[in-house]
Amino acid sequence: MPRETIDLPRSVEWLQVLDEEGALDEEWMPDLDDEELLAWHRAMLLSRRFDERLLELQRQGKIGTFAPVRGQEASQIGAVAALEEEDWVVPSFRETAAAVWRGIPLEGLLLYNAGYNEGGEVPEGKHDLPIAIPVASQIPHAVGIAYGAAYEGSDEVVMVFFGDGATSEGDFHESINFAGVFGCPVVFVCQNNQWAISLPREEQTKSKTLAQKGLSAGIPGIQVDGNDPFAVYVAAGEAVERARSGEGPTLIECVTYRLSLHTTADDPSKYRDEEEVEEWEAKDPLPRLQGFLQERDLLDDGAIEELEEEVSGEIEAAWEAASERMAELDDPAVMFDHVWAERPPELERQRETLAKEWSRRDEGAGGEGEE
Amino acid sequence: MPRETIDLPRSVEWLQVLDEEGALDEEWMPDLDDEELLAWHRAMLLSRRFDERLLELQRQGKIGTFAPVRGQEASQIGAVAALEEEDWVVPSFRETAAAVWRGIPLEGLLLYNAGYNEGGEVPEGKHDLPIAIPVASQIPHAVGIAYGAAYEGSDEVVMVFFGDGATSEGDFHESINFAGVFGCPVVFVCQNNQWAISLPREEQTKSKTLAQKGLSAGIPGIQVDGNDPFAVYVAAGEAVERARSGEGPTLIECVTYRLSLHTTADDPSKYRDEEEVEEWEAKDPLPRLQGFLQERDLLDDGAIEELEEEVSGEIEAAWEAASERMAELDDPAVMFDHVWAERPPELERQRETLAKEWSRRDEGAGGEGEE
Amino acid sequence: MSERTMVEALNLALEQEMEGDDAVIVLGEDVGVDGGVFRVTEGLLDAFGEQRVMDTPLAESVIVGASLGMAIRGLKPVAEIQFSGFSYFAFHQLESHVARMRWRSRGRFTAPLVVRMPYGAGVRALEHHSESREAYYAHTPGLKMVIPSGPRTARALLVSAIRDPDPVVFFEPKAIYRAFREEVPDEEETLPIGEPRRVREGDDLTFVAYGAMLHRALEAAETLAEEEGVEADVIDLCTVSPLADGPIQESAKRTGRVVLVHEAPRSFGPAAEIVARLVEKAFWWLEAPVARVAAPDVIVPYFAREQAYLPDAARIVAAARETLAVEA
Amino acid sequence: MSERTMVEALNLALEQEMEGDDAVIVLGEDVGVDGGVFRVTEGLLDAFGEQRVMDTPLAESVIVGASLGMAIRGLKPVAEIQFSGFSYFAFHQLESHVARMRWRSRGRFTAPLVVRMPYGAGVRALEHHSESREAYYAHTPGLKMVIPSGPRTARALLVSAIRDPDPVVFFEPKAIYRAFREEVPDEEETLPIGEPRRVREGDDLTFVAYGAMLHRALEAAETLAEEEGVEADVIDLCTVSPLADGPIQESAKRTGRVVLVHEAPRSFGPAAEIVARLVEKAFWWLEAPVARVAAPDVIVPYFAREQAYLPDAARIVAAARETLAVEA
Ligand SMILES: Cc1ncc(C[n+]2csc(CCOP(=O)(O)OP(=O)(O)O)c2C)c(N)n1
Ligand SMILES: Cc1ncc(C[n+]2csc(CCOP(=O)(O)OP(=O)(O)O)c2C)c(N)n1
Ligand SMILES: [Mg+2]
Ligand SMILES: [Mg+2]
Repeated sequence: MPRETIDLPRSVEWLQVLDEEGALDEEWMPDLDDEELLAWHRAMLLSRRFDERLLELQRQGKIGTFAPVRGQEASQIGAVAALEEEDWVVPSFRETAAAVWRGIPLEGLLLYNAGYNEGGEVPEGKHDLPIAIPVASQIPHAVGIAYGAAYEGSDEVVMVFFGDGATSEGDFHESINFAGVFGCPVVFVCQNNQWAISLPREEQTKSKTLAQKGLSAGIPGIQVDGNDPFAVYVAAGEAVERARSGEGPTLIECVTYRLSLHTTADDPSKYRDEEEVEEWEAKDPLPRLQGFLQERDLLDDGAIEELEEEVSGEIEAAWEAASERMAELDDPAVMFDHVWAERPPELERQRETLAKEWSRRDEGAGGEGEE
Repeated sequence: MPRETIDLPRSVEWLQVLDEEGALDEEWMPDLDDEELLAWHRAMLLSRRFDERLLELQRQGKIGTFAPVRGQEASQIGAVAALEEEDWVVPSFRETAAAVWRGIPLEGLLLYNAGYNEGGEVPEGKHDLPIAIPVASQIPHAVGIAYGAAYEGSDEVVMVFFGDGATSEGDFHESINFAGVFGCPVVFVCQNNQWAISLPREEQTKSKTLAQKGLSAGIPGIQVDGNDPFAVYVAAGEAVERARSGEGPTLIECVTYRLSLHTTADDPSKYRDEEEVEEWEAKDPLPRLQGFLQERDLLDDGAIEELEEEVSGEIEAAWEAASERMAELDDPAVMFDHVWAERPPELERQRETLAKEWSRRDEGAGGEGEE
Repeated sequence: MSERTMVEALNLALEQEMEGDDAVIVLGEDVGVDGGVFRVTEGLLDAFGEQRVMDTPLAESVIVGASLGMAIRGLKPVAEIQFSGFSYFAFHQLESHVARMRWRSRGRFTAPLVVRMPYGAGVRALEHHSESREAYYAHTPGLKMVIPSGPRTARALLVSAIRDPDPVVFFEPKAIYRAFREEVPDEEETLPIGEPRRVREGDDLTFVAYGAMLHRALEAAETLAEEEGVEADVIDLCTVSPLADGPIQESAKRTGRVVLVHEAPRSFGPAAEIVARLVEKAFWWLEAPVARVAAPDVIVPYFAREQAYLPDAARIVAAARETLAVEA
Repeated sequence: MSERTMVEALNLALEQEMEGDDAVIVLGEDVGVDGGVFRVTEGLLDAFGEQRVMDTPLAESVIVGASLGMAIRGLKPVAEIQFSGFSYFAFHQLESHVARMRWRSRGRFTAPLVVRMPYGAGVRALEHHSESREAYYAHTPGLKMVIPSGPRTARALLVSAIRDPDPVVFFEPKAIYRAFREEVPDEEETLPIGEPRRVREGDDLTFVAYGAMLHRALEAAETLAEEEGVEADVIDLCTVSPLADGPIQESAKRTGRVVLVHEAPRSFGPAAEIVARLVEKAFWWLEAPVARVAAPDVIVPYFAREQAYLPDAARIVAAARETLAVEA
């Protein structure tokens, strides 16, 4: 009777399929055809180059602060690749690679980053929520969408992304617990990129893994090599399958690394060593997947070069389109739109007052020019 | 390399020392002298009778809503008995038994329950926080006090109480994680009384135990029979020792039962069967401890009767004192006190205006009487 | 048509809306088996099952956040927060997401949800159970802040809130949950959100109030009529925000004298906004300073003093007399 | 004496207070190794060690709640919330405990803590990084809500806030964190909390502003002086709550015309309270309706439109002209 260890119903697993040396565990290699593999690679490359272009644009003052995704592409693409189009994605603020895979137009992302609310518009039909900035606060939404989907009898699954830092916020815990209680079809994807701005993973929490936090809510948790797209895909696939078949939520911890800045307002040299970054550069998911495809003769240098050009063309076209659009978006009165379904009378009055003020100034400016 | 179970550094234990049949596990029986044992019993009895008296007073309309502790006395007294006087207790709203042990005057508790702010005053020198009503929200305070105590080099330990329902709130998780990271000397005592108002434990969370939620923060968790004061005391003693020696926090789940109402505004017949209550009546901590003491010849019927009288005298004296005090507390202007250290000018103006209004009415009332 | 308390009227609204629309679901702490700690959701679990009446874990943030998710997915959730004093646990969800999802997604995802909660003092409750902090929500663009004043308006406004395309924070004045009954028609009835109601007519001065305080304002109006033949216009605000000041301006221009009543703390409270709007739009019609009768800037005292804390008819009458005494 | 930016001035205040009193500690996200995302806490970790400069997990509620616990245990914590838009995660701690611990314990346990946070628009930041919702905290009895307007007041007010026996929510106008430098004396300087400052003298009208908006009000005052010889009294509120309206009343009685400026949304914003107080205490001196120049009742737009959203000198001048044009 007295003092004994309680048998907990769940344990936490670790999974890696393609390691940083390129070694593959055939047993766990998912069944993917060449086309799929090349699509993954293309999305990763596009995301990587787009991220680089965003950084450049930010440094030129053409767009504002953003959070680079560099290094986390496998965690994101491996995960969303396990979804169907009608499944839902609930991002935080660093899910550029996931967005690229899901077909969110680059033009919109650029507009958003350039400070236009119009960039936040999610294309009709897409089941992707807009960027959510307050850490962890998007997780409850995913749970609610999942509940709603199940309630309506659809078999949509919801996947929500967040970081290692997010696991310290109450919203994360309330959400996994709620999802556990109601068996909501949701996949919690924690991208443990080792840092929450300047706080390293080990100081964020004393738990050995983040995956084990699932135990707290009685839901399964698994830790995977987040720079290995196949491991992520296998874990995500199992979780999606579980969710879709009514077996409830899963927490996946992707062990990855933020190779770039926290955001463009950040200076990582304040808090981490170049050596650490270099170590992780060696685990970079893009060369890892690219190497695998070259090994398999699915890609050669020529094809990569072509792809690079194609991708860069796509990015430039998006930037041109975004720039044109911005030139047209000169009416600040849009700030009065979509606050409520209809503008209340007092707000309409405020809009009219400000609109008058703005047009008076425009005329004033015009007038000055003419003098 | 590939798929393997991760070895988690902590497991969760179960502990029981004195079971509901009166069987004792000598191996784990703590070293307590007769005086201590009798003091525990007296506190439990006083708490039980006080609780009953409160219920009576509430039913007579003499005090307001309160949360009966009946059934949870062992969880509370076993826990606080492991503390030194200068250690801190951070209660939620059902810790009457803990308060009794800690020497919080019954008169104050009565005043508080009768709706007087003066009842919330903690006697000078006592390291006991006032009642906290928003569920789980007191847990961060305990962590902060613990940090402060360690920072100042004292060896005070903090013990915080909360319920099973509280483990669903974000504040619980943020707090155990924060305490884990900074190694704060705090003992988290979860009184799993099986219900959060009408929600049973199994619907609160899908985790097998509440103790295992500690794993999420990488802190030790243990589950004990919360109606067994010795098991609680042993677990609390170990946790206090760990905290005091700088080894950080512990989560203790006391498996107990709320034998009475959630609060006096509650009607448990809406949501639970009498049978369940009867099952738990059989595990009632008060007869359990009393039987143990009788078995050991530390108590007999005569002594119990005497004690009952003594305890009831103490309660009546407190109620008389509280009633006298209430009769004196007729100035509502106390509502303006202690909001800030000094009353700002506008608040002083408001106080004067209202005070004038009140005295005008009192005169009016007096005047009418004289006519 | 039958006589109902506010609790029964709210229950009727929920039942009928759930009956009429599968998308309407109810969630919160103790709303199912227990029927809600005030019994507002009584009987709904039996009628609609546990998919539609969810007894949730004790976690306000995810209750509100998941409600938003459900709304995005096409449901019309009605979440209950057990007391408004606990809604702050979900404040970031309300401010940062519920109020913004329509705006952030440019109308693509919306938040047609209701967050109901009892508020206000007067029921001898514990700390945190008596607050009146509607101003927090009123100052949050994207939310609607609605407060009924009786069984009939409660029912009609709740129906409108559930059907509203925007998120509504719905404060229920618990002091009058069962204080009186009113005829509440069985058949559907709505009341437009964003429209104050004129509930008494008079030309001598204007009272603006809402929730439980409306009745104290009405009582004051009767006293004034009886004792000095002064007739007050009384406006029931119903929607605190977005504040439609039109009817208040109209009345103020007619009477020139205005007394505002609420049980929220005075400073930075809702009445301040009404004063500001009157100054902006009806300054020249004001014959006396607009008066505020509100709770003081303190925390609601424990219940032995809560009636002293609350504005009552006598204080309203006194303020009115002062206002009337001003020579124009 | 040396020229400092607001960031440097705040850093000086923290450093000197920590130097002078071991009870003062700093905690928050990225305040240690990183020195704070705006560098306000730069160098403190090196100077005082990790016991006193705590890089906390990412969890606002426990940051604030644990700060309260530390304060109860005798420390004087200065918590940083990275942006005011994330303070709502701790709203329940602020409203339900930080603001109430003194009151609940009848003075036995107090909360001499400061919760610092950058607020306001104008730095081309992301969503939730530009809000100005000081009214939430101003409407919360038990809290003090302080907002400096420049390096020197920032330093002096922060020192006062740290020493204050009550909890202070300290909003830092990030738009002017580095916009200009001011002489800030090396030696100790404090500024009383609860006292507005008259920063420009004039008899023709009164401006009341605070934070970054003070400078736009001052700019407007200069324009009016130059272009039409009108001299504005300008009051820097400094403490939004508890609001000390004395100096505002005094000025209003002198000028008869008042323009209030803030970047918070207009409705239910801080200016409404000032209007209400003026109406209550200076009604007969007002020669024109009190004007509010504020942000509209919308969510701060993304940065391409944030300057259009913010009140600027031209809008303030326009409101002043309208106010001045009213015939008394
Ligand atoms: C509630 C909240 N607090 C603080 C911030 C500021 N902030 C933005 S990102 C970030 C760190 C997030 O870390 P993590 O969750 O690991 O995600 P990552 O940035 O590494 O992707 C912080 C503190 C925020 N956005 N939201
Ligand atoms: C934040 C918050 N939400 C809701 C409530 C209302 N409420 C009071 S006690 C309670 C249940 C608490 O359950 P548990 O934590 O198990 O403690 P117990 O009452 O069983 O002692 C609820 C929902 C509250 N006080 N605080
Ligand atoms: Mg991270
Ligand atoms: Mg319980």
